[in-house]
Amino acid sequence: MAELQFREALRAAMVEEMERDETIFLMGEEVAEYNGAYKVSEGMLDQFGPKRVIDTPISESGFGGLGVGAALGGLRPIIEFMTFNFSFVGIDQIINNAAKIRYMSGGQFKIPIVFRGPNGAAGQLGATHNTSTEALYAYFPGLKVIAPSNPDDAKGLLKSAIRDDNPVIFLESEVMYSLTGEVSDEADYTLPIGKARIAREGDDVTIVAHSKSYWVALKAADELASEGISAEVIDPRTIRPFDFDTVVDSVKKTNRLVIIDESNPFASVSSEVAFQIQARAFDYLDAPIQRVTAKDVPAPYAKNLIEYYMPRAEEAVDACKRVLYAK
Amino acid sequence: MAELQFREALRAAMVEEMERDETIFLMGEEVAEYNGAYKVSEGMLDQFGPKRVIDTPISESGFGGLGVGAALGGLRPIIEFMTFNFSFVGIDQIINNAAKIRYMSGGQFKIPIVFRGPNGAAGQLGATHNTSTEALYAYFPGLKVIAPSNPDDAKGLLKSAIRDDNPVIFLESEVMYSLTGEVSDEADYTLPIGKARIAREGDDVTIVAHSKSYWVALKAADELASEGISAEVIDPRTIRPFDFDTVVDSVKKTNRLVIIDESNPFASVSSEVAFQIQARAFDYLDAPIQRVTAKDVPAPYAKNLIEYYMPRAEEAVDACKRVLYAK
Amino acid sequence: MASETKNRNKGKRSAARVNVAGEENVATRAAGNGSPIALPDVVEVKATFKTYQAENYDHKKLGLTDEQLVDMYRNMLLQRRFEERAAQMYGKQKIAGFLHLYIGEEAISTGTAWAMKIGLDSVITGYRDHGIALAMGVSPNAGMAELFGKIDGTSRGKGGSMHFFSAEKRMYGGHGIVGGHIAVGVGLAFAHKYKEDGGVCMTFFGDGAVNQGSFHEAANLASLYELPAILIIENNQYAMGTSVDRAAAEPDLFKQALGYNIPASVVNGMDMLACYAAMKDHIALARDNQPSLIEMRTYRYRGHSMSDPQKYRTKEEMEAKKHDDPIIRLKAYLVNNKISGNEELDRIDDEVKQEVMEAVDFAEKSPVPPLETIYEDVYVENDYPFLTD
Amino acid sequence: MASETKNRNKGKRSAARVNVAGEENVATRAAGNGSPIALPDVVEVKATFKTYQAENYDHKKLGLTDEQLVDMYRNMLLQRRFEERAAQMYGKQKIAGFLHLYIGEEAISTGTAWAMKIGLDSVITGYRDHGIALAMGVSPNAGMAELFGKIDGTSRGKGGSMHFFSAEKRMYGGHGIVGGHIAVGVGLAFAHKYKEDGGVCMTFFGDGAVNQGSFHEAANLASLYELPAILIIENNQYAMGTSVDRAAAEPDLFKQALGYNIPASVVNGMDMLACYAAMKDHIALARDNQPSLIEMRTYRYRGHSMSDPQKYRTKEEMEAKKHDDPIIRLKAYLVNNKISGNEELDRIDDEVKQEVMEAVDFAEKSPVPPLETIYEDVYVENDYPFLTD
Ligand SMILES: Cc1ncc(C[n+]2csc(CCOP(=O)(O)OP(=O)(O)O)c2C)c(N)n1
Ligand SMILES: Cc1ncc(C[n+]2csc(CCOP(=O)(O)OP(=O)(O)O)c2C)c(N)n1
Ligand SMILES: [Mg+2]
Ligand SMILES: [Mg+2]
Repeated sequence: MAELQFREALRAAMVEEMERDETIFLMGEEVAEYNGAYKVSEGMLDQFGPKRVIDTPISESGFGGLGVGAALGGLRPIIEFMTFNFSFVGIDQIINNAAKIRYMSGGQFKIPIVFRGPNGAAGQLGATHNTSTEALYAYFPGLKVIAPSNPDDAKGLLKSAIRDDNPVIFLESEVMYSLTGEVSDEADYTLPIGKARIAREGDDVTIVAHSKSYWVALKAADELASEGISAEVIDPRTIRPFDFDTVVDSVKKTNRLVIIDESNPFASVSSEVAFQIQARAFDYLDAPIQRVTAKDVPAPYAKNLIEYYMPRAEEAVDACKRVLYAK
Repeated sequence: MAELQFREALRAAMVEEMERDETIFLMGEEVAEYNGAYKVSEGMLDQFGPKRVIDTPISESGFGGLGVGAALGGLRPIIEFMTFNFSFVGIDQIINNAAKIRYMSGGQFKIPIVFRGPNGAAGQLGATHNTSTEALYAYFPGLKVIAPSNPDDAKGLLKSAIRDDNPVIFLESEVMYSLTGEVSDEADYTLPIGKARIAREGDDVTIVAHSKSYWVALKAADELASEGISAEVIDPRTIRPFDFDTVVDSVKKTNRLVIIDESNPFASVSSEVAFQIQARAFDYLDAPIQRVTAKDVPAPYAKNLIEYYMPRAEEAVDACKRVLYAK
Repeated sequence: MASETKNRNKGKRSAARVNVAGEENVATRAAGNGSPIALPDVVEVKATFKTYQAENYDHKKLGLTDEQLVDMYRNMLLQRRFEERAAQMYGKQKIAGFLHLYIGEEAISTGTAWAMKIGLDSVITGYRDHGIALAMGVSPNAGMAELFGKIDGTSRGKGGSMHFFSAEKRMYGGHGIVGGHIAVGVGLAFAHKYKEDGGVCMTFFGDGAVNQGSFHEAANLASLYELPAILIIENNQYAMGTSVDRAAAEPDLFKQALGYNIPASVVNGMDMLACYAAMKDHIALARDNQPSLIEMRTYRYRGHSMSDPQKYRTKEEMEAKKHDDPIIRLKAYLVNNKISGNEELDRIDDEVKQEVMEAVDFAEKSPVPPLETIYEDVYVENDYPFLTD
Repeated sequence: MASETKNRNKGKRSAARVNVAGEENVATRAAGNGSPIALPDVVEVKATFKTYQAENYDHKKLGLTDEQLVDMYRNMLLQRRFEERAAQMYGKQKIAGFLHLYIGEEAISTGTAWAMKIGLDSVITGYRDHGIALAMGVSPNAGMAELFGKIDGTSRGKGGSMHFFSAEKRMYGGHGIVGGHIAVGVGLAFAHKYKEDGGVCMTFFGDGAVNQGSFHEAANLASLYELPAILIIENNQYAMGTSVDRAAAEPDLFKQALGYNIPASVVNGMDMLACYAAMKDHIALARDNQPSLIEMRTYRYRGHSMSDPQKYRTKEEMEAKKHDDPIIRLKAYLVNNKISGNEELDRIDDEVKQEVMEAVDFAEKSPVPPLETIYEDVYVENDYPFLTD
């Protein structure tokens, strides 16, 4: 096991896969000469050269579509969005082309492409630079959506995403790039797409949280533990397909569910998890499913407001106590 | 009361409002000289002239953004998307500009704009032309989202949308444009945004369904009635803000909820309704909330497949029987 | 590295550039990143564009044999008869949804199919896709079955009229979002260059699509990366009911090339030999990694789709255009040059009509897709856990 | 009606058109919707573009008084000192997020502010927005308070550096999505024309934004509808770490005008008088509903944002550019022409520094936004039922 930053784990995944497979290339704004806006691709231009590590103009629709065409043409593109906030100007390429061409062609083509980059809130950047996109992309059949919370999952899942023959949306986070963690250095380390991870076992309440929210969940679980409440924390890791079975099994044990999702609330991933669990484990639920999300407003700039906007551990603790009728 | 087609009701709403207020204009592809791809704006160019009824190039991002700027500049644009499938190339203008500029400016500006056009499936058009967008737009605070099911609501709500000082997404349907119904000819007929309509009273099960799905719900309710099951049908009419209170009151009576939503299932409006109702009426629910949605796949072309893809009354009847444990 | 990347981006452009307004670049941008000081008193831009006119080409000089020319005539006729029959079947409700006919534009598809290397080169187009698919050799049976929504269709009944695809022919669709496929075509060209397989990609789109930002981004990328890409505007004068001059501030669409530093030509799209000549020349440029733009001036004889009152054009205009019919023009060429005679050409027409009738029978007999196929072709794997609640 | 619409679209264009490659339109498009037959042997396009060079203008001839010129100097200095101080406060973590400095580009903002009618005309720009806001009269206090995220900020602390707005000055932001605001600016111009209030809209964006499709669509709409719109490219040579020639296949960005049939100029953006002269001329065109494009050649002295190693440019290049400093240039002009002296100019600098220090105090003292304000300014009404579960 090596101790790696999140960004280093992502880079290792890309580098290892690009060494294995000549058809993989990385394309995006500032990924080559600048070594990546957030240094994820640092050194990759030097190693692979300008044929495979390619800077683009600010044309998300253009290079997003170029990636889809390159995938149709037999390559395996990794398209980096500097952040997924900027994917909205190119979203048509993802939802109408990447997600649907295979279906519309009756399965004649596969589209092995990964769209990756930071997703969600990243502090005092204002409303246009803090959008959580997981629910929007997971809505579309034809796509897979992955949102890891730690370096090890990031590496194992990105390698799987790059090898996957379907279009994959891979969601990272600026504020997690410097997060360090143990990463398997197993020769060919991949993790299965669509399998949740029980990060912490517990009996009293189940907390489901992905990406950054996972860390909020752990903090809440610690606080609850100090009060004698044992929380089970599940990191779904993949949003589409979502591993509902693991959550159902946990709820059958705890009979209570709290979801932490830093997205805005309406029709978010938390909504879908709630629907599925009440549908699949209704008789096991001793309390309504509760959730903690970002506030139902655009993201503000001011420090105190953006902190208040984001899901906080106290809120998660309160939610857990509510479902435990401990408050 | 006059008997009007859905398209005539929409036209009447626009015409009446444009007669009241000089700052309102209609802009979109083929809205003027062609009289509207679906004839919604028929005759409006003749009545209001080219200054106020304006054809555009195929540039959804361009004229969507132009509309936002015109609204900031003191006008009240009605922007027609030929269908909302095409709004994806302009979606950044809606979610990053229309929805957020007021917030990012600290409330210095209002953006009174309506984006309207057909939404959702419209038959054998294939995957790119059958997307339901309500969940995607309702996700974003700053927007309002309306999806009426009949000519009377269409007129009353479109007039309210045009008068609203916030950006409004107004979702119609190609396949409902020719649907006729009684429409109030009350001088100044408006309906409140955010109020659901109890379309049919019942005691055994609550069915929530908007837009086209509302008619599926009515059909199911008839079939259930013939079997002695009394369903209450609620048409939310507005998706954001959603009138959850009306649904909660109904569920307190019926103790059972089925949602029909022709969207793809993951993180759809049905998911949010399920979360909210289980959270607000948990103790009243005698069965898990069930839903009927489009299949979790892109929309196919073949007649038999697209019919199978869409929510059908039989499926709704089955779902109601499931929540009634009558099956 | 920096320079290397630069080279990739700028490489042989200057060498390959022809007919483009590139000369002043140096004048207005000093070495490196343009010291803003270095401005001449006035900047002049000059550019010339090649045109390919009607009644101007000799098939032999273009390297086409008499036999090939007759085959090309048959091919144009096949597209015409296929669509006439499809329109009839639409009337009988055998076909539903949108049906966009290519009738009048067949010179472009056939000229292209004979100028390219089918199986190596790639083609992608919009929803008006029957013509190019048939020109490239997609079988009328599979095409008609797709229109009927049957399992033996090109897309197993999942795509319909707007979504013809053929992996075998490298026909990449068939796309419904105006402008949405242009960058995909540039990506196909990118793959050809990356794999060094010698292929090029031809991307077709309408005059209306030029006004989409996606065209602008794709053209810039094709030029910046020097891709074997040919962007072909099928200017049939209208986008639905909107004439070019009501949608494009610069209605000379080929001038878009000036913004991307690529060569462009204007072609009479109603003359098959002109189309063939132009495609030959531009494919040659593309094989040398010189991207380019073509404006094909053509005309749509039918309505935009099946429900189009066509109030936006006069009977006179439509009558006048009939004289440009590319099939009649080629027929005249064949007869006048004694390459063929009315008798043979009528026989060909009968054979083509027969072929299309058989396609209708085939489509009729083909089964509808089994319901379980609705979950196929979404993902590559067959065990994807679809949501069913 | 048809013709009426046509008129609105085509109206006075031909009359107003200057310096544009419009001449050949007729040659390649016959009457009506271009019979494709009417093609000349070869199409030639000619266009000339006006340039506005450095050290080339006399303020009196431009109609500026000595007093005005000194005020403009003060204004440029205010922007410079405000941002130098903001950078310092960022280091002290009083400011967070992105902070994009305009330092080096002040000639454009000040030239614009004096050429326009503030309060009537509209301005919209990207996230590099401090300069133009201060130039238009937004108070340094409100600006600094916004950077500090305080309630007395221009956006009540909700917007931050990238989102300065002023309804009073008609400064419409401050936008973070590259290219996303260009069409919004065209819409502001649309509103001016619709209301016939005589105003025009100036839309500023970077060299990198030109590669976004949104630029292409907005430029076409501005020209097609003949709007009082000026599209101004602030070409500071780089988009983050990408030089213009690595992103734009045609690095002479002003040539984009050829695709939209509008006049364009190239301006030395490091010379305030050149910027003022250009803005004056283009604003005059816009008042006559003639949309146009300007390429301002300028230079960004600082990094893209606060964390930028700037490996993409050499120390030498940056040193060389220092000689172009628009503030130093204007200072020299003031002194050489005896309009002012070093003494007065130093006093002005002290006053400006003082003003900025007071802005910092003001920002420090201003309260943070009360938490309940998070739900304000989302919707116009105050009783919107936000989701709280
Ligand atoms: C993004 C988008 N906007 C609108 C439409 C609706 N639409 C379909 S075809 C068409 C006209 C396209 O005209 P053109 O590009 O000239 O192609 P043609 O039909 O003439 O071959 C429009 C507006 C669409 N399919 N996609
Ligand atoms: C659509 C979009 N893509 C990417 C970004 C990230 N980004 C912010 S500024 C910038 C560079 C813009 O350069 P330019 O347009 O030249 O303006 P400048 O910063 O030089 O003033 C990029 C890529 C963004 N904000 N929006
Ligand atoms: Mg056309
Ligand atoms: Mg720049």
